[in-house]
Amino acid sequence: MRFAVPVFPGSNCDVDCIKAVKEVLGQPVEAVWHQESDLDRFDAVILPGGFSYGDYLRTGALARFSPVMEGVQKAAEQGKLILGICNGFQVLLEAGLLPGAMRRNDHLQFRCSIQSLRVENNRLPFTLDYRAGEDIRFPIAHGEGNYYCDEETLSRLEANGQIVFRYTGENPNGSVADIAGICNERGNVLGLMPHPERAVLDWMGSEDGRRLFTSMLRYWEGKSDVA
Amino acid sequence: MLPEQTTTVWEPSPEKIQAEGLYRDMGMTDEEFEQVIGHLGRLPNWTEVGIYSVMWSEHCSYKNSKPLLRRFPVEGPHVLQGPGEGAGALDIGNNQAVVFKVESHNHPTAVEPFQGAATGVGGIIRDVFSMGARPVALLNSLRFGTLDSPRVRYLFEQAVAGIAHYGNVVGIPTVGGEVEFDRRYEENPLVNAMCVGIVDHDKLQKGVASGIGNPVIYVGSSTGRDGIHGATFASEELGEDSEEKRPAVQAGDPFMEKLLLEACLELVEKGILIGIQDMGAAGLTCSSAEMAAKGGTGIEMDLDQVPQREKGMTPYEIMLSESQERMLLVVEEGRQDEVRQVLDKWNLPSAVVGRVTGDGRLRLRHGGEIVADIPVNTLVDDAPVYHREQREPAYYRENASARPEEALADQNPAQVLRKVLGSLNVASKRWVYQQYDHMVRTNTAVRPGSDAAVVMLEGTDKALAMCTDGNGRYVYLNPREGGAIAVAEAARNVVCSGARPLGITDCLNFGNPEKPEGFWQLAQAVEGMSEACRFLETPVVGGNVSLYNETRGEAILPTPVVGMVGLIESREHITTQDFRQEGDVLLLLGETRAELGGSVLEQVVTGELSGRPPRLDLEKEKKLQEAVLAAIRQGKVRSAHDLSSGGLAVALAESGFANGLGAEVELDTELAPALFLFSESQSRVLLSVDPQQAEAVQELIASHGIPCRPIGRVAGDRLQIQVNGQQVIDETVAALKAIWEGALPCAMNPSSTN
Amino acid sequence: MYKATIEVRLKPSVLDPQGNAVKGSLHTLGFEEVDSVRIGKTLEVWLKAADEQSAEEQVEAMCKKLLANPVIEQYSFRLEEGA
Amino acid sequence: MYKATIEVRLKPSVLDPQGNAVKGSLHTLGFEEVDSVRIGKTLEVWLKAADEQSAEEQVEAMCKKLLANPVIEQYSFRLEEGA
Ligand SMILES: Nc1ncnc2c1ncn2[C@@H]1O[C@H](COP(=O)(O)OP(=O)(O)O)[C@@H](O)[C@H]1O
Ligand SMILES: [Mg+2]
Repeated sequence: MRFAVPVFPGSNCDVDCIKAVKEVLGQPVEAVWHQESDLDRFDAVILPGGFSYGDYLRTGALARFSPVMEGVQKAAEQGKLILGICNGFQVLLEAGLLPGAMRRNDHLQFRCSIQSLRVENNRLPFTLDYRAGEDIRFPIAHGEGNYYCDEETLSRLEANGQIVFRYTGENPNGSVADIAGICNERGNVLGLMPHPERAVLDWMGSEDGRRLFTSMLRYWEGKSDVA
Repeated sequence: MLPEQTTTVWEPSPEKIQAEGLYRDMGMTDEEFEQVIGHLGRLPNWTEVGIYSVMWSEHCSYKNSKPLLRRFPVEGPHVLQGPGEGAGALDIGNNQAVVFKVESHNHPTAVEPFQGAATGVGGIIRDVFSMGARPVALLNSLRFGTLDSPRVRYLFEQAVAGIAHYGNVVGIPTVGGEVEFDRRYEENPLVNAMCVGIVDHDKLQKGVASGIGNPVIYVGSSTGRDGIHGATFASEELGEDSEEKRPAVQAGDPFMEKLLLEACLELVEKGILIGIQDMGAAGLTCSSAEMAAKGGTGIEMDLDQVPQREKGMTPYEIMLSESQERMLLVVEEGRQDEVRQVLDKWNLPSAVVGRVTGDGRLRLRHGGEIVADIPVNTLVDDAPVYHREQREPAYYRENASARPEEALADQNPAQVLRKVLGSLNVASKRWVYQQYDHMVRTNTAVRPGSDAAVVMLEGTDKALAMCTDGNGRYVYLNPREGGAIAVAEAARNVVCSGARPLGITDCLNFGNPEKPEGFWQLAQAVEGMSEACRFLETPVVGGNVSLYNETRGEAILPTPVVGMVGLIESREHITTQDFRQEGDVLLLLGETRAELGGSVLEQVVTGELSGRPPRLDLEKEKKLQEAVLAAIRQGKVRSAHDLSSGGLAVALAESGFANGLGAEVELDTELAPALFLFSESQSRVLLSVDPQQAEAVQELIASHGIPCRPIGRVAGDRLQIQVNGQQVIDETVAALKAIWEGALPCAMNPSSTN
Repeated sequence: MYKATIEVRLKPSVLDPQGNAVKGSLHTLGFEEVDSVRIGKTLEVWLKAADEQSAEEQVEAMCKKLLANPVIEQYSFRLEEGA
Repeated sequence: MYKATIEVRLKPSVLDPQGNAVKGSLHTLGFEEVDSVRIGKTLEVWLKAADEQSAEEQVEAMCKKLLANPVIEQYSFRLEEGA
């Protein structure tokens, strides 16, 4: 399974995502410069965290116009797996690949901590290896993770099982319905504020992130077997 | 479109500058002005006076502190680069070096806390990557007034937000630091930022201009009028007119910094650079002059080529601007295009602004005319040096007879423990560090909250431990002892996390050196630090001096800050302060005496600062550190915590917080319970060890000649302490933790009810 | 040359945490008569255009494409000539 | 009730990295005629006041004390009654 990690000016978790794929899956993974628009050679895309274009204007707003986003759009349409982490999630929202928008954390501070989450939907390519309703711990690190969508969108998300992760305990940013991560209707595009790639080794404080990556691989292997 | 000129330019003639003494406004003395005339053999013009005044400011020339800094040990088997470059470098094996430095941004923070603190972080990051190193961690050391003042809350909140913002955007984890509050920092807060980087030996860069005819390339943000005379500003007392100097504050762009960082490291990787230096204090002036001086060359620049943000900037303004996120590069003639390609890829503005020359002069052109022509060595090597007068202050003599220990002996331990844990100098700093991304780059093995932070060295089994430490109260009471303690405590913190201390960087935050009492404090502190560094074999490989930290004649507490780096040989050795297992045996290493001068207990109970600080026996300190490290390396230690602020009682409580574990402790002592529990005697460490190993560890420690006694065990969810058979403390860990965790958020949000 | 002053605001239905925080601070400072605060962005964009209509079309397009996020924001602008 | 619309801008001499970045993106999107972009804040503050003059004094004081940072920002405002 070949992974692409697009690098925007200001991305800073690109290397972490690459390390995690190598560490957990041992699969080929490549950094792709934002000027490149052809992602056909990849099976999955991970949009990394960071501050693309300084997060100026709005988080993710300037990055979405990078050529590489054409490739991401196409890959999403082809049903390939797209994972947006933190800033990557924000880019997916701005690009319209996921519904809703991001606001500043309600307490107005940047927040870095290890947070408890519940896996709300374990039938997705990204969550196969979790149990339904399982409590897990992922680190967060963001100033704008206060997810917003209108009522109508929210009920649609709920009804379709598109809310993938929710904060349990304290909501660290004020997001609507304690949302930490959502997917598209088809289930092949996931965006989340917490950082699974920061929770893959014993000394990191949690290893719960590993299974997000192993799920992706298992899903892909299953699909390729059929094909 | 460039914004219209915002100030009218009025440049007095050389004769007028001399006749009216206008150089004094730039912080230059009459004698210094005479020296400039001597060096030039004529009267300097306005631009030249500006250049001399910033180059000869304390910030750039260390004219007051140089004779003292020579006392620091700067050599050792691991030293690859001592003081003198952007940052120091120490060998850590595998052909790798650790590069690190601390720097102050005190005055800018007092004036504009968010940008002031943020640009402090930006500057220190550039210092590290200008050495060719990839920055892997940030730390800081902060001092503010007490939080009952809304102004101080504003300053503190904004400074922390600024530090957080800059590091978070660039994507370097902020893994540690320290914060203290004292009313003596009310008008003059301290913001010291430290950056740690990693580089392969052969990639280590220098800020040097060599090769006559080679191009000098400017890269990064365009030059604006911000921060003009920042270096001079940093070298003056903050007075009533600091408000007027406000334009001297720069705004930072961490996004630009990230691009600059990646582009410069790409150039380093390609091996194209001959010299690289960041434009920090005194901007283009300092970087060009220093690079030429180090290369034994000259530099000629055409200021019209310098990318500018505002219209109509004068040579004076261009040379003295402290606009952020700018670097100066020297490359081999003919390789400009290669450089250009990399810089363009990162979308960075750049321009060839000059050439290296062979005549040893800094020559500047503007509008086709020569506007400055100065022998480089007179700017760098011939800066004045002052041997200031020292005088032992009266307070120091008077304190000799003060005995805070007597007044504090009969305090109730349970009551004061609550007070101490809820006092802001001991309370959890989570409110601060949860605003810092401390995990980006996924190498942070020990996050903020333990004695030292630990960052993994990718691709090896090793790790780096690092911390910052300072104690203005001890240093005030006895600068020599206090200076030594700052080094010893930093080393102890690093040892407790499983590392061998390698070396330090330091920032000397003091008052006005022209006052003999102030200079005495500085000299004594440097003496104490030097002695400790020599003893502990931790050379000083870089640092920074920030003097004139005074407002209306009142100085801050003298505050040398030590940034220490240590090497952990195997990740198996990584140790934290947290209790891990019920039943583990608690061992107290070192001797406890009645020593409470400058302690937290004194501060909390009496609010005074009196007596003498704890004594430090460097011989014992070294043995203690060797003993602890040996025990850790043998895999026999579950947790290690050095005893510092608040002594044993605080160490016991803190060690239990992370995992909600209590302890049952029994102590026999001749001291009053409060004295024993809150004494801040040095060279002490608390270990928890597997009961099976307890005896072996005791023997090992004793073989190093260090007293070691079992004082109880990790147990339950209460902290229970008996002294001489009497229960003096019995509290749930949860209740103590609530006090400790709640104090800072509550102080920052005084109107909230929760 | 035209100067467009573009105001981008949160839609009234979207909560404004920053505005609320500022309101709280104003109350603490003694400005108790403050009833509510909303915070938006002002962008000043200088651009060349053949005439006012073409300037207007361009600015409208910029807002739609980039400057405002229609999920949570609304915008309005005014144009001036010269400067 | 009065509504004050307060515009807070960076002083012209202060670097506006955000404005520069937005300008860059506008160029990439084909709006090459954009010459410069500066980004500021707009605060809408609703407050009770006896009369216009008192409202004006209050808003002026708020700006001075909290809403604008005089070191790097400048402000201006207009008042409307009603709403
Ligand atoms: N300004 C800060 N930034 C980051 N971490 C901090 C800061 N202040 C304190 N910390 C963290 O909180 C913990 C306790 O700090 P401190 O009480 O100063 O420790 P010690 O007494 O061992 O030097 C340390 O892990 C430290 O890194
Ligand atoms: Mg400690």
